[in-house]
This record gives sequence, structure tokens and C-alpha cells, in this order.
Amino acid sequence: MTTDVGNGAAPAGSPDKAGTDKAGTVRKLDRVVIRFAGDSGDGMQLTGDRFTSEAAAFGNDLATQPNFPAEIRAPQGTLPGVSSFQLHFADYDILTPGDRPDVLVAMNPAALKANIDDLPKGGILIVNTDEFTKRNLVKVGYAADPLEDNSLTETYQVHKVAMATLTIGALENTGLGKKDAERAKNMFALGLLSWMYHRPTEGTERFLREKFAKKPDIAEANVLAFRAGWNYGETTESFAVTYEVAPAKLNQGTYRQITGNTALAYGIVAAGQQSGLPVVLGTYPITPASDILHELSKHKNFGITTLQAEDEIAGIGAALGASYGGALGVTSTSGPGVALKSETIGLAVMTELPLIVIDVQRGGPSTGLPTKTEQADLLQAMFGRNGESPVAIVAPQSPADCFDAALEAARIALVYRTPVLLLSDGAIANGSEPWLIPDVEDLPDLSVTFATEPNAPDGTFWPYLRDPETLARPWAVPGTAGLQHRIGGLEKADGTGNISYDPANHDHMVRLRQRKIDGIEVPDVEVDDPSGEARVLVIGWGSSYGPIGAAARRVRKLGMPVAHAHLRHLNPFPKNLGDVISRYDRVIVPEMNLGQLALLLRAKYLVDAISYTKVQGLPFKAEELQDVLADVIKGVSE
Amino acid sequence: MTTDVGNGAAPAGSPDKAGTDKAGTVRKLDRVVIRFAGDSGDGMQLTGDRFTSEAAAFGNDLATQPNFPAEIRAPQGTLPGVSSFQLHFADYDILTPGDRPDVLVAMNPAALKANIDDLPKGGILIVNTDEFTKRNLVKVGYAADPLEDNSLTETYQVHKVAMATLTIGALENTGLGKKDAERAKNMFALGLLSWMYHRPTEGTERFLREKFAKKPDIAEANVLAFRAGWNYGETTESFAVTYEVAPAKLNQGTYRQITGNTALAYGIVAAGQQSGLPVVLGTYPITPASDILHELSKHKNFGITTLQAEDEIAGIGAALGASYGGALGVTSTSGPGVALKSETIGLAVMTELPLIVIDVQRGGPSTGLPTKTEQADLLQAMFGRNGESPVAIVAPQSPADCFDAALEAARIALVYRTPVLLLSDGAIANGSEPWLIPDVEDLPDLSVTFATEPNAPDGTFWPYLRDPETLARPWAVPGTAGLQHRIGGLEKADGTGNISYDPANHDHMVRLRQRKIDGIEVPDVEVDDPSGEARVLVIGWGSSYGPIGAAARRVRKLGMPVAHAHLRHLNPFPKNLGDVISRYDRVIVPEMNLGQLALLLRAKYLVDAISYTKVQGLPFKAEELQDVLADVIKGVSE
Amino acid sequence: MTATELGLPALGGLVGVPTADEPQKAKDYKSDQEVRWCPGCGDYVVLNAVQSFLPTLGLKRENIVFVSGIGCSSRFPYYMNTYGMHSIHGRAPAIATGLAVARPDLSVWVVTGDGDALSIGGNHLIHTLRRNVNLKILLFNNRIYGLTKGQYSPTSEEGKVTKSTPLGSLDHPFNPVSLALGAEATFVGRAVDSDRAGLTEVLRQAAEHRGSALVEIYQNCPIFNDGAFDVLKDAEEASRRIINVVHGQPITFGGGDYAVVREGFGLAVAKTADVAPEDVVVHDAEDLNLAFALSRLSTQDLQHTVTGVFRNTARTTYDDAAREQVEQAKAAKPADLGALLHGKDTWTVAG
Amino acid sequence: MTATELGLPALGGLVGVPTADEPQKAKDYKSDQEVRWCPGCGDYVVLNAVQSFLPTLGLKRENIVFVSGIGCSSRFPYYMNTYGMHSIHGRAPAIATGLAVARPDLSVWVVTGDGDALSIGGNHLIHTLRRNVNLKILLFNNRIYGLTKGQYSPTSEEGKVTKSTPLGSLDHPFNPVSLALGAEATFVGRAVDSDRAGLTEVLRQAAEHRGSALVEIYQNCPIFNDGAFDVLKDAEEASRRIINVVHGQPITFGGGDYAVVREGFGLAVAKTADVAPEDVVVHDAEDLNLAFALSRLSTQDLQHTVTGVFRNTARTTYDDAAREQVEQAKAAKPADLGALLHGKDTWTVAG
Ligand SMILES: Cc1ncc(C[n+]2csc(CCOP(=O)(O)OP(=O)(O)O)c2C)c(N)n1
Ligand SMILES: Cc1ncc(C[n+]2csc(CCOP(=O)(O)OP(=O)(O)O)c2C)c(N)n1
Ligand code: SF4
Ligand code: SF4
Ligand SMILES: [Mg+2]
Ligand SMILES: [Mg+2]
Repeated sequence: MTTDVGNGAAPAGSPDKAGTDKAGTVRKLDRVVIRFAGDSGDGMQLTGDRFTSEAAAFGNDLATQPNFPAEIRAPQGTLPGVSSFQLHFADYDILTPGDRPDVLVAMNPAALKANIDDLPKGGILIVNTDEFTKRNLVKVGYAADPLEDNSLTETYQVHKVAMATLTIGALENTGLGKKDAERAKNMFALGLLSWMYHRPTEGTERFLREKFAKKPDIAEANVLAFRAGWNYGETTESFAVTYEVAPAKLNQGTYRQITGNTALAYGIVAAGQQSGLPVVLGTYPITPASDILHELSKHKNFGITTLQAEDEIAGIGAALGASYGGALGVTSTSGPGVALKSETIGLAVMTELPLIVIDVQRGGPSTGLPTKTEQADLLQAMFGRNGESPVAIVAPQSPADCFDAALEAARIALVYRTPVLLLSDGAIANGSEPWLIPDVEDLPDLSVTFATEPNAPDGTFWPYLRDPETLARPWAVPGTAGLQHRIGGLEKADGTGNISYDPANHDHMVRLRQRKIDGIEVPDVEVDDPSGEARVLVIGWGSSYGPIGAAARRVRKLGMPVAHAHLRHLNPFPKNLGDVISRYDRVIVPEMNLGQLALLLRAKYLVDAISYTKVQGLPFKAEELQDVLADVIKGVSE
Repeated sequence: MTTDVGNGAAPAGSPDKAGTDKAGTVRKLDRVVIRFAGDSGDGMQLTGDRFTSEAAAFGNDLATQPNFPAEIRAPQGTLPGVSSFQLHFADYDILTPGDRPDVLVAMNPAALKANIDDLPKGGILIVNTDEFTKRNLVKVGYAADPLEDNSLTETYQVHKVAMATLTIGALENTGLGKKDAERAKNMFALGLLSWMYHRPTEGTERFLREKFAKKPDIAEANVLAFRAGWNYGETTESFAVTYEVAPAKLNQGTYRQITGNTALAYGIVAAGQQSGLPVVLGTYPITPASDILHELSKHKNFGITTLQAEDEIAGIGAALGASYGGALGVTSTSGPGVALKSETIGLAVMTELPLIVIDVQRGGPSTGLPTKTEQADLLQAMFGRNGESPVAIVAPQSPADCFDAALEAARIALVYRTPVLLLSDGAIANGSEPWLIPDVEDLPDLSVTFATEPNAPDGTFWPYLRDPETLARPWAVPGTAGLQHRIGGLEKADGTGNISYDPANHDHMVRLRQRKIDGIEVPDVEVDDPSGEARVLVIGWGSSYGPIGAAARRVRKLGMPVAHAHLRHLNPFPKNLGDVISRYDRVIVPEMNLGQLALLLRAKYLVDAISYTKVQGLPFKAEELQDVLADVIKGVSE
Repeated sequence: MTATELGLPALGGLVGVPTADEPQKAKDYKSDQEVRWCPGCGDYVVLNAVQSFLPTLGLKRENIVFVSGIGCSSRFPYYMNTYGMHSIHGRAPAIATGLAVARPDLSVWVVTGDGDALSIGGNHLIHTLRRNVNLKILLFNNRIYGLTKGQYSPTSEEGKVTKSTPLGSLDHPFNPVSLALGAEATFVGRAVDSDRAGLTEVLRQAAEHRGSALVEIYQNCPIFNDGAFDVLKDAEEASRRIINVVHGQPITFGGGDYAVVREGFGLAVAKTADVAPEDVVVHDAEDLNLAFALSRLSTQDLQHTVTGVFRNTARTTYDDAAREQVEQAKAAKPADLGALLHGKDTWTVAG
Repeated sequence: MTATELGLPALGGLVGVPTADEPQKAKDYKSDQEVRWCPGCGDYVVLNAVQSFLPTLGLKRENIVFVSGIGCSSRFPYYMNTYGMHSIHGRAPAIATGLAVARPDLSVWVVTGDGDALSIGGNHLIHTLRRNVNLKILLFNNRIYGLTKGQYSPTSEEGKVTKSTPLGSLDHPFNPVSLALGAEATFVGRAVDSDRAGLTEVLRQAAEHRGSALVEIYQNCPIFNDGAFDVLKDAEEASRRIINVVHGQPITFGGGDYAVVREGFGLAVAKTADVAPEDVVVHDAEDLNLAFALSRLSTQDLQHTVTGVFRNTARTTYDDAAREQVEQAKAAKPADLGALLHGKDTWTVAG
């Protein structure tokens, strides 16, 4: 379970398992990272998805990372048009989609150029030679054909395959035109890779037949191409070695593959079911959050209404209005949308209504890098509103974890009658991993009680008379006789909820709202320190869980103990966090921003936390964090 | 100059100057605080303003604080309808409008009820008895007439004056109807107070004649009422003592009275003149910022365009568009408006254009307390945008200082091509004080140079090729031949400014934008520690300058040294701030929020700063801060 | 399936809202909060009219909600003994949309001002109208920003001198009725604050209409724009200026002395005596082009002011359609959470 | 003083913008940036049309600015060798307003999409139109959100199945022309991407118009809404559907076979042979009611689609008036900063 010692430079995964290594033989690997790269029209996402499904069905643990071009359809064959899909599968539990590919499949010169630098020395490179025309080479700035000189073969194990030609050949008798036939070349690539890694094939064939059920000839063509790829591997001599990655010893249960956005949407569906409330999603499309809307709009049968509003402000307004009416109001967006929603979040803070605000973070500032990932909205979530306007903040740590994080956000919103900012990001939104599907019976009970009776000493209803424990105010929904009341954005008198300009009341309410959020019950943070001897603590939050966890494993393997604490709750912090921090000589906080969590930790705990930051629109690599951690640990021991 | 030892409880100012104290005699005071309070229709603001002008003309130093009702016209005679004006005048330089009144003028029962708790024991209370009818008393919840029992006379020096009756009497022969005549009763009050404090009268008479130039009978009536008040003091026996407050020894020069919003507007006008640029204010009305729009709209002759847009987003959009065109773009708002503008501020960060964003802070969160003051938008200004989106932040410390702060904001915006957040607040926006009018010749030169030539090695124009010192990019305005370029919200390649999805470039640019802001040259913070022996440092920002400064004087008078540093620059901090902080045993940060500056200081300097906070919608009182500082100082010496 | 196919256009505006067991009085609708408008403010009369009108609907008070933005007029909800939200500037239609979608059993009213609805909130307003959300929107048009103490608004006349426009405003104003009609509104009416009967009639039709009903109410602000509508309040002037339209009736006014006739593609006013009876335009609230022409007959200077219901036409409401989609989805497929979580492609790891 | 009194309505749209010394070619307007729309995207044809059209204006290129929001269409400025800003979603009209007010010597163009202009940016659009800011607004209407990969937009047809509406959309769409007319637009035109001549003609009139000119361009998105306007591109279908209007000309189409006639307060289509020549409506771009009726003749299902210039009328522009106020103020009172700072009430403390 703790064998994730990557040495990215080793060809085709780390050969640290028994296995013969000669021509025609099978080599056993513990893990492999494959990257499919091609033009956005080449179907790389589908290809990757299918390989992933097969790996999952086979029982490997895995994690994936798609990489879309920023343009919808950049001109064919250009660098901006390259689309890729990376998957990491292993015989043990892994944490990331892998730093670098062991195998790169490049469908055209652009894909080669854009990805080759990531392939470590000795890695396997499979190229579709058909696209290496002069025109295509020029398009991406290759003066000469890189397949012609020795530059590549000296560094990598290069396999040149005329995939298009071979696919067209295989489909000759189907009656399909050349152009249509050629389109199936991604299935050829998939077949070849499936052969190389001893993957099962039935699933893919079934899938293709279902997908193209309405166009049986296309279905058949794809199946044929897939088989042709497989057979090409089997019959040609070029591939001397094939590889096996055994199933992982995962926890018992039923699994599925899931992306972060889907898991998050399911979490919202589950929150609706577990609370017994209808869900109203008021939202406006924005990358990389739109898929949450797309997914939820498919599940109206769960009492979910999805409202695509005229803008972000209307989206959150509708969600808040629905919450006022007794529904679970949810809004989803990315950073620029949060900026627009901030005034309404403030209104939700003042009216103390449940509300879930999903921010799938992307590269900023401004429009920034819309298709890339970042964690730079934490301080916006904390402070991005006028006045003292505290909200709860929750962050998922991996694609599958989005499900639990959404349920947790719903719990806090419903129990404490507060907006909750749920900070996902582009990496986990689009990334996927196996998910141990929970038993519905084990999901938390989120049922709520609406106010039905007057609650005040004078026999009237006071909308701001609080639960002494949670400090939540009663949720009295319109339609409840006798509880008519008015709420709004002006300061409220404690208890009655009437408008109050009283100075002392304002001070009291400002502190009360803060205390309510500070008092939210959140689980203690757990520290992962297998040896118990760590003197360095690494603290992370959100999607960096994978790379930090993997890096921690690596340095431990090298004999350097390190403790890892990962925060799901950014506001309030877990109660034990101060204690935890004080137990270590050094605290390091890696973030995909300029040190936002570090700032909060420094301010709150006066700890001289080291902030390690990278803001490249890309997840951390385990490798780089390994070095960073090792340096800090060495610094402490010296 | 350092005699501000208030003992709020002393009647009619502190009698610590020579002066006889017996019937019919004149007592010399060093300072007095008067509060006029009445119904919003009673003209209290005008009354206060006039007294202020006379005090100013007389040569006192002074500071004022109006207090408006939240409603436009709350029902007459009600508590929410009370309007008041407090002014503090002295024979030395003072820092605040005063904690509590020495004299309270109450024009009706509501004004009495709303203000009496602020009058210290022994204070002078002057009441207009005519309004103490049963109906009016009931309206504000007085069971019995407080003027009838002894409750007031036991505690205060009460003067009951039938001001309305006396005014009507005085105007009997003017032909004015009773209702119109009665309206002049505020001038009666002014006359009485002017007599009590030996104020000159000509100015007020001249003022009234000018103000009502078109209605000479009304002018005359007001003058008569004013004189009647004066004569009432002179001829009745009730006022045994009158008071004198000598002129203050202020710095040489010409002074005027000015409110913060006016000074800020003038600062913007001056910035336009000193930079030679047209100014475009794109804005949307909101309390308490609207007066900046009102003021600037009067000064189009300075090349100022004021554009009242459809909302805050359009307002800042227009300002940014104008900046792009080579004007000085300015937008003005309060906290909720900043929330709405945040996305566009992000665009300004990315496009690196000069922009001044004025936030006249008010009570929050949400609509909050719109007419009250607060300093709770600092963290919103710092962090209220998606992504890493640094901006400069500047704050004025007093009404008159708004002028300099606006010029400073303009300097930074123009030199560094960046949005600057200018954080004023309700207290200084509406408060006023004497302003030593600067010589226009001494104002800073803010002239800018637009790009006119290609700048890149390849002979083309690169809009993101920076000045190596300021890191500012060239400002190439449309209309400049040969410099056509495109900017926008997507990440830019360093130098060329072309869209770039390159990971390393993004990281580089994120840090570069941060470095540009961090590198802004700002003056070192000065520390006020007359004895040089302080071990405690109090750090403030914005409008708390007055009360903190006054409190510091007080504790020093009590023999306790304390150092005061007040920050004009909140981002970046002055370079010497860390050093300054490290010289003291204890740092205390009083703020009208829950500790926002304290959080930044703690995070940056890891100093265990004590955060003293009050969020009542009211400025600090020097008195309370005196106690707070004294406690901390004692704690350190123990 | 289109929204229209989802049906329901024949429903009344209040179907689904529970009715009260006992008759109600105006005072039942008065909350315990002190009314805090300036003396003489037109908002008082509108408040009274609404409080007198609502009992006639016979709905349960607790099933009525007033949602407002920010502005003097937006304080309205505080004074109603119903549910209410005084939200933020311009956003009431958005918030009310979410509420209306979530709760078919509520009668949801939006109260807004000319600044709130047409300046900052213009986009939400026009989208609400095109969606035809079942909301009644009372737009208090005093042609000024009252709460912020007197800046010009998007309905102020050109050249208006206000605090923010000492040299006169430059913007050409909106005609709220034209704007609403251009934005696909299914119901648009107008009334003058002082005309209780006219206002009540428009409110009645608005309440009965299923869908968005925009009611523009000319409202006097005695403090910052006093007398803006005085010419409509002087009986004699009003008779020459106010053109009250009633569906199916010939459009005459001034005690029948004047009539509205066609002129080109628009409308003009004529002496009834001078025109043939068949040339007098008969109002048809279903006819959008006529409604638009009527909206242009009303001029900003109040030379002529059309009141009554300009347009009243049936179209499926967004909220009905949205609920119908949910109901159909529920009927088509049970809400099996376990099945959803499992999806199609799972694998099992044995213990 | 009203804006109208400030004058200037007789100026052409480009007066004040410096003209080029040399004749220009389309390629002068092509920037060095690679065009990155999907193959076959309608945006290409519009780009080409604009690049071919602009040289005919003979303006200095550096005095032309393209401001856009966010969307596929909003990438337009990158491809123009002029000044440009690719701003944020929906806000281009606001930003362009500030620019136009500040700079009378620029020709400012806004490029926007149906989502950018009508969804998030709806409010800025209608306010820009009522103010009549001298901007040319090109609204690329593909009836879909392209950049975010295929959600329905405010112009999508009811019931549309998209990524965000798997059961069909529920919103009744805007008719952008009706909306603009209801918002007091002084110039509204429409063209189809593929019709270069028609588009160019509308652009020409828009450029000449002093004030806001909204040009709706039906644009095909082959990826997410392919063929949305195909019926207008098939020559035969088009002849039955496209009604191109020209000011002062009788409105006929289909090679003269069909004509537009009055029907009630609106318009209808008839066989030309069946109607008297004097019954054929003559287009008058000054007539708002006619323009509105024409906008309703165009139906969402493209049964009939009016193209050309619906409305073109003169009204003082906001930016001219704003500058005029500044100029008048300057002329009336020198900019004496010292005097301003001193004000009326000063006192002097001697040294
Ligand atoms: C975001 C925001 N911007 C501005 C304001 C200030 N504001 C409050 S009400 C108002 C306009 C009020 O005008 P209108 O809607 O016509 O209402 P009235 O007061 O005239 O009834 C403005 C600008 C605010 N409260 N919030
Ligand atoms: C504040 C904000 N919200 C949402 C988005 C995401 N977004 C970008 S473009 C777009 C809609 C594009 O549609 P349209 O304007 O029709 O342009 P098209 O791509 O079809 O040309 C959306 C929703 C964004 N960039 N910013
Ligand atoms: S300011 Fe005008 S609109 Fe507002 S309450 Fe007063 S009178 Fe009414
Ligand atoms: S998605 Fe559609 S609109 Fe966008 S570039 Fe592609 S074809 Fe054009
Ligand atoms: Mg108004
Ligand atoms: Mg579109």
C-alpha cells in the first residue's frame, strides 16, 4: 500500500516487481502512466476514458487528468489544438494522475511537440506517422521531420506506426469512405495499447456498440479498428515487450470511475435526498464549473430544479430565494463568478439562510487561464465581501472526495443556516479516479426542522432567536401560518430581527455572526505520520492532496519522516489545528497560489510556515514536492 | 499643542485655563464640544455648519461629526428621525469631533431621548420646551415629561427655553405666518449658543442674507431669530456664565473648513490638473459616497466628466474604458459597490491600467448600516477578487487628509499602471475640519508619458514590456499610430502581451504583478513617540487617526509613553514597518472591524499584535482608547 | 418538448395558493412596523391601496410574499403582515424567481423603484418578463433616486437638474412600458398613485394573470421630485391627459371628448366629434403592436399618459414549466439514489 | 438645458475621427494573431466582411478600437490590426462607453455574442442604446453559448435541447430587435453572416449613424448549433423567408412576389399580386412603430426574417452631449485650481 516510489525516468513504469525482460516477454509493473495526445478532433478524451474504464474494470487503482485546449476547436494540427488525456494505473492505491507519462501516444506533430518534453528519457513513444506531413510539420514549427533524424530514437523507445493507413486498410471492406474510416484511428491506438498492457477488450467493444447503436456501421468500424490495433501489436515484431499491471488491493466494495464535477453533482443530489428538501440550482455556465449544471440538469427526477440564469448574480439570487422558500439553494461557478456573487453572498450572511456556493477554481486573475487549475480563490472566499461577512469554507481533496465534500457543505449550510463556499478546482473537476460507492444507508442524515410555532417569550415569532448551541436562527418558510416576518440586508436586532441602527446591537451581531461560523463543529484534522517521528509538517488543502501525499510517501521511503495534514475545513479551521502545528519544528504549506492558506495560518497561529507556491495552472508534481519536502526535512535535521 | 487632555465629564469644556467662575462672568476654556440635536426637519446640520464656520473664522481648531437618520424623512418627532451635529472647537490643534458633548441642545423629546445618555454628568443641556407636548412625549416612549421631574436637573445644568414661542414672538411683526416663523427656531438656538460662547455674528447674518437672497423676508426672519437667541442669552438671567475659547495657534496659512468627501473630490480634480489628464468618473450613487459624485459634477470646467452609470459595474467599466483611452479613470462607491466591481478590478489588474477605486466604507455586511461608519472593507480591498490579484491600497486619516490621499492614489495609479483602492469611511466623509489650503505650486507633478514609439527589439510595439524600475507597462493610447495592440483579461505573455497559456509564463506573470505592487515606493511610516521611551506601539489606519492620536496624548499626559504609527499605505506596507514593529514590546491595533489590519500584520510580521475592535458604526472615543492603551502599557511595565 | 406544450396557460395567476378561511380586512395586512416614508410620500397611498386590495383576493396571508430591492419604495415589505424580504439593490426579481420556482403555493410580489428596477436591476427585470415567471412586479416610478437623496434616474426627463446633474442630465430616459413590451412581457399595466380605483383595477388584473405582471405606478416623491405627476392629479388637466384603456373598449378619454385613432403605424389623439366612431381604436390587450403604439402615445412630458392594462396575454410561465419538468421526470424515473451513484460501469473488489 | 439642446444630431457617425492618408486594403486590418475559431465558424465570414468593409471608411486604423466581452465572437479584436480590448463577460458596452466619452476621435466598435450581450450584459446593452452612445455594436447571434460549449442562450428557441437543458429549455427567447427598439435604440439592423453584401450595407449605415447602432448578425456555430440559420442560406428558402427592408422602398421580397402589408396594428405577408400597390408598406426607418411591427414579423422559427435597417433616427449622442457640457463649463469658467481649493469661506492664520 505504500509502494509509490516513482522514478519517473524508468521506462514503462517501475520494474520493481519480478518479471523477465527480454524480447516477446511480459514484464510486470506496479504502475504505469500513459498519455494519449492528439488533435482536439482526434478523440483523445474518449480513448483515454475507455482505457481508464478497462483498467478500472480490471481492478487497478487509477487517476486521470484530461487537458483540453482553451479554444473550442483550434485550427487542426496546431499546438493550441492539442488535446491530451493522462492516466495512471497501478496495482496499489495511488494518489495522482502521475507526474510524467511512461508512454506517450502522439497522433500528430503538434501532439508530439507539445508533450515530448514531459516524456522522461527512455520512455516509450508511439507516433502516428501518417500525420507527419510537411504541411503539418511546418504548422508547428518543425524545420525537419523529427522522426527522420535520430534525436528521438536516441532518447526514447520510439514506435512509428502508420495508424491512419492501417485503420483505413482494416476498414477497406466496410464500405466506409476513407475519411470516415480514418476517424477510427484513435480506436486503433487504443487497441494497440490494450494489447501492450494486457487489458481486457470486451468492455470496449460493448461500449462502442452501445455508443453508436444508431449507426451500426460506425460502431462496427470502430470495433474493427480497435481489433486492428490489438492485432498489430500481436503480429508485428516491433513491440518486443508487453506489460502487466496487476489489480490493486483496494478496499472491499463496489467501485466506479468518477470525475470531480460528477461526484460533486451527485453529492448535491444526495444532499437533497438526505435532507428531504428539493434542490434549486441557480447558476450561469462557466468553465470549469458548467458540467455540474449539465449533470444536475439530468436528475430532475430527484426533485432538482436547474435554473440557468441570465448571469451569476441572478443565479445566486434564485438559489437564495429558493432557500428562503425552504429548498436547498445551490449555485455553481468559478472565480470570476464568485466575484460577481459576492454582494449576494453578503445578503445570505445577513439573512442567515442555507446556501451552497460552489467555486470550481481556475487560473486567475480576471479571465486568466480558464481551462487551467489553481487554488487562488481561498482569500476571496474568506474575505471577498464588504463588511465582516464570515462564511464557512470546505474543500474536496480529490475527484471522488467531491461527493463527501458536497454533503459536508450541505450539512453545515443546513445546520448553521449559512452560506458555505465549496472550493473545488479545475484539476479535480475534470480529473477522475475510482470511487468506492457508498451505501445510501450510510449517508448522513441531513433532515431539517422548519419553524412552525411562535418562539418568543411574548408569544410572537422572532426570526433571529437562535438555537443556543449552533447559534442558527429558525428557518420559517413562507406558508407557515403565524410566523410572518420580514428579513433583509439591513442590520437586524438580535432576536426580533427588526431593523436596528443601535450601535451596541450592531457590534453584538457582527461578533455573533462571526461566533456562529467559528463555532461550527468540524472534525479534527488527522495527521498522516506513519513513523510518528516527523519533525516537519506539511499542510495542504484541496486538490494538492494527491501530489503532497505521494511526495510524502516518497520522502518517507527515502528514510525521512514527514507528517501530512490536509484541510477539508478552511473556515473554521479544525479545533486541533493549532495543537497539531505546535508539535512540529517546521511547517510547510504547498499551494497553487502565492500562499493564501499560509497567510491564514501565520496570522492565526503565528507560525513561521514556509509557503511553497507554484502558479502554473497545473497540479503539483509529486517529484517536485518530494524535493521540496526533503530540503525542509534536511534543514530541520541539520 | 499637546494639551488635549479631555475629561469629558467636566462641564462646558475643561476649565483648565485661567478664568473666573461666578455668575455673570466669563470662563475661559481650552475646548468645547457642542451637539445640536433635533428632528430631521429642524435644520440641525445647517445650525452646526454655521457655528462651525464662525468658530473657524474666529481661529479655533475644530472637527465636526454630523449624524443623519437612516431614513430620508422619518416621521416627525420620532427617534429614527433625529438628526444631530456635533462640533468640537478648541484653542489648540485637536484630532476628533469629541467623544461626548459638553453642551447638548435638544430641540424635541426625541432628540433628548436619543442623545441624553451621551451627555456627561454636569453637562449643559438646553431644551426647546415647546415641543414637549404629550403627543410628542408619547411618540418616543416618555411616560412622563422628563422636564417636569428632577431627573434631569439633578444630573445636568438644564436650561429650558421655549424657543419656538420666543422665535414666533420675535417675528411677530414680520408678517410671516406662525408656521414659517417657527421654522427659524434653529437660528434662535444658534444665536443663543453664539452668545454663550462669545462668537462673532456678522458672518452668520451675511450668510443668511446670501442663502435666502431670493426670499428676503425669510432671510430677515432668520436674522431676527438669530439675534433674538443672542439677546435672550444677554438679557435673561438664566445663563450665569458664558465661555470663551481662544483662537488656536495653528500653522501659518489660509484655512477653510472641509468635509472628507469634498476634500476627496478636490483631490481628484487636482490629480487631473497635476497630471494634465482629463478625468472620467464612472459611478453609481450610494451612501455615503454619493457626495463625491455630486461635488465632481460641479467641476466640469476642470475637464472632468461625471458619468452616472446604470450600476456599479458599468461605472467602473466606463472608468476603465476611459483610462484605456488615456484619461484618469475614477470610480466611487461604498462596500457593496466594491463587491460588485470586483470582477472589473481584476480586469484592471490584468490589463495594468491606472484606475482609482474609491470606497467610502460603511457598516456591513450586506446593506448593513448604510449611514454609519466602519473600516471593514480592508480585506475585501486586499483579497476580494478571483486569483492572485494584487492592488495598491491607500487610506486617508481625516477629512482634510482625503485631499492628499486622493493625490497619492493618483500618483500610484499613474506611475504603476494599477488600480488603487482608496479607503475612506463614513466618519471622515461627512466629518469636517479646518484645512490648511495648499499652494497649487506645491502640489506634486503627476504628469505621465504615453508611449509613442515601438519599444521592442524587433521594432514592433510590445504592450507588456516593462519599465525596469517601476515594472509598469507602457500606456499606449488608441490613436497612436503604429502601436496598435490588443489587451484583455486572459493571461498575457510577458513582453508581447499576447495571450499565453504557457505554465511558466503564468507563474512568472502572477509573481510579476505581485512584485510590481510590492515594489511601489511609499514613504516610510512615521512614529509619533515624543518621549522616545515608549514600549508599546499602537498602529492604526484610516479615520481612527483622530481618536488614537487623542488617546495617545492622554495617556502620555498621565505619564505613560506610547508610540503611534498610522498607516496611509495598506498595500504595500511601508518598508520600515517591520523594523518599527520589532522595536516595541507590544503592538496594539485598534480597528472598527474584527481585526483586519491586525490579521495582515500578524501574517506578515508574525507579531502577536493585540487587536482591539469595536464595530458599532461609530468612531472610537478617545476616552475608551485611553483606557485600552493604558491597560496595555501597564501590562508591559508590570 | 417546448414550454408551450407543457401547458397550463389557462390557469389563473393565483391557482395553487391556499385561500383564507375567514374574510380579511386591510388592517390584517398591516405589520407592526412603523411606516417610515417622508410625510406626503406617494408610497403611502400605494401601500394603503395594496393593503385594501389584498383582502379581496382571499388568500392566506402567510402564502403571500413581498420581495423588494433597495430604495424608499423597497421598504414596502416591512409594512406588510405577510412574509417578506428586503433584499439588495436591483436583485429582487432574481430572488423572487427562485422563490416562485420553488413554491407554487405562494403569491409572490416584487416591489421596486425606477432605479432599482430599471437601472441596476434592468437585466433581471427584462429576463423575468421574457421568462414570464409568475410574479407581480410593482414598479414605483418617481423618476428619481429617493433613498440616496435625489439623483436622476433612468426615467427622469432629459435635462433634469439633480444633485448629480447640476448642468442637466444627458440620458434619454426609458419608457418602462415600451421596454417591457420589447422584452416579451405578457402583462404590462400603469397607474397613478393617487388614483386608488385605477390602481386597484390594474392590481386585480395583474393578480389574476398567470405570469409576470409589470405594473408601473407613477409615484410622487415630495422631497426630491415633488409634483412630477401633478398634471395628472389636477382633475381638469388629467381629463385632457390621462387615457385609460380597457380591453375591448373604444379608447376615448376626457369624458368621451377625445379619442385615440390611428396615425401611420402609430396612434394619435383626436376630438371624438371629428372622427368616425369606427375610427376610434378599440383596445385589445392581446395585441402587442397596439400595446407598443399605446406606450409611445404616452410621452415623457405627460402630454398624454396611457393608464390601465396595455397588454395581457397568456403564455406558459417559467415556474410552471420548470415544475412540470421535475414532475414529469419524477413520474418517468424513480429517485433511486443508489442506482444513480452506481451508474452503468462499476466493478467490485472482494474482501 | 436638455441634451437635445446641446445639439449635434446632424453630424455623421465618424465626424471627428481622423482619416487615413493612403487607401487601405482588407489585409491592413488583419493582425498577426492566428485566428482560432472552429473550422466553418460563421465568425470567419463576419471577420472577413468587416476587414473588407473598414478600408472603405478611410479612417486611420489607429483610431479604430474594438472592444469585446467574452465568448467565441468576443475574440474578434485579436484579429484586427486596430486597437482592441477583450474585456470581461457582458461588460464591453460599459467599457466602450467610457472610452467613447473620453475620446471623440475614435471609432469604437463593440463585438459581442447573444450570451454576452443579452444574457449577462443585457443591462449595459439597453442602457447604452437609450443613451445613444456613439458605438457600433455587432451582436453575433448564434443562439447558443459557443465558448462554454453549448448551453442555450437568451435567443435559443423554446424547448431547445442543449447540455444544460436535456429536457428542453423553458425560457421564451428575446427578439433582440424588439428589445432594442423598446430600449429606445436609434439604430437597429440585422444581417445574416453569409450575406456579405447585406451585412456590408448594414455596417455602412451603422458607421454613418451618429449614436448607438445595434447590428444583429445571425451567425452559424457549426459545433454547437449547426444549421440554425440554414433555411436562410438556401437560395430558394431564403427568397420566401428573407425580407430585406430599405428605407423609402416598398417592402417586397421573393423577387417581388411577396409584399408586406398591414394587418391590424401589425404586419403580414401577402402575394404581391393579391394586393394593391399602395397597400404595400413602404419602409420608413424613422418610424418606430413600423420598426417594431417589422421586428415582430420576424419569427423565431425564421418563417420570415426581416433584414436590413429597421430603425435609423437621429438623436443627440450621450458622448457628444457629455463633452459639450465639459466644453461649455470650460468656456464659462476657467479651471482655476487655487480658487476651487479656497472656495468662499477661508481664514488666515498669521505666522
Ligand atoms: C449595490 C448598491 N448600489 C447602490 C445602492 C444605493 N442605492 C440605494 S437605493 C438607490 C436608488 C433608489 O432609487 P429607486 O429605485 O428609484 O427607489 P426610490 O428610493 O426612488 O423609491 C441607490 C442608488 C445600494 N444600496 N446598493
Ligand atoms: C463572469 C463570467 N461568467 C461566465 C463566463 C463564461 N462564459 C464565457 S463566454 C459565455 C457565453 C458565450 O456565449 P455568447 O456570448 O453567445 O458567445 P459565443 O461563444 O456564442 O460567440 C460564458 C457563459 C465568463 N467568462 N465570465
Ligand atoms: S425621499 Fe421621496 S420617495 Fe423617498 S420616502 Fe421621501 S418622499 Fe418618498
Ligand atoms: S464553438 Fe461555435 S461559435 Fe465558437 S468558434 Fe466554434 S463554431 Fe464558432
Ligand atoms: Mg425612484
Ligand atoms: Mg452565442
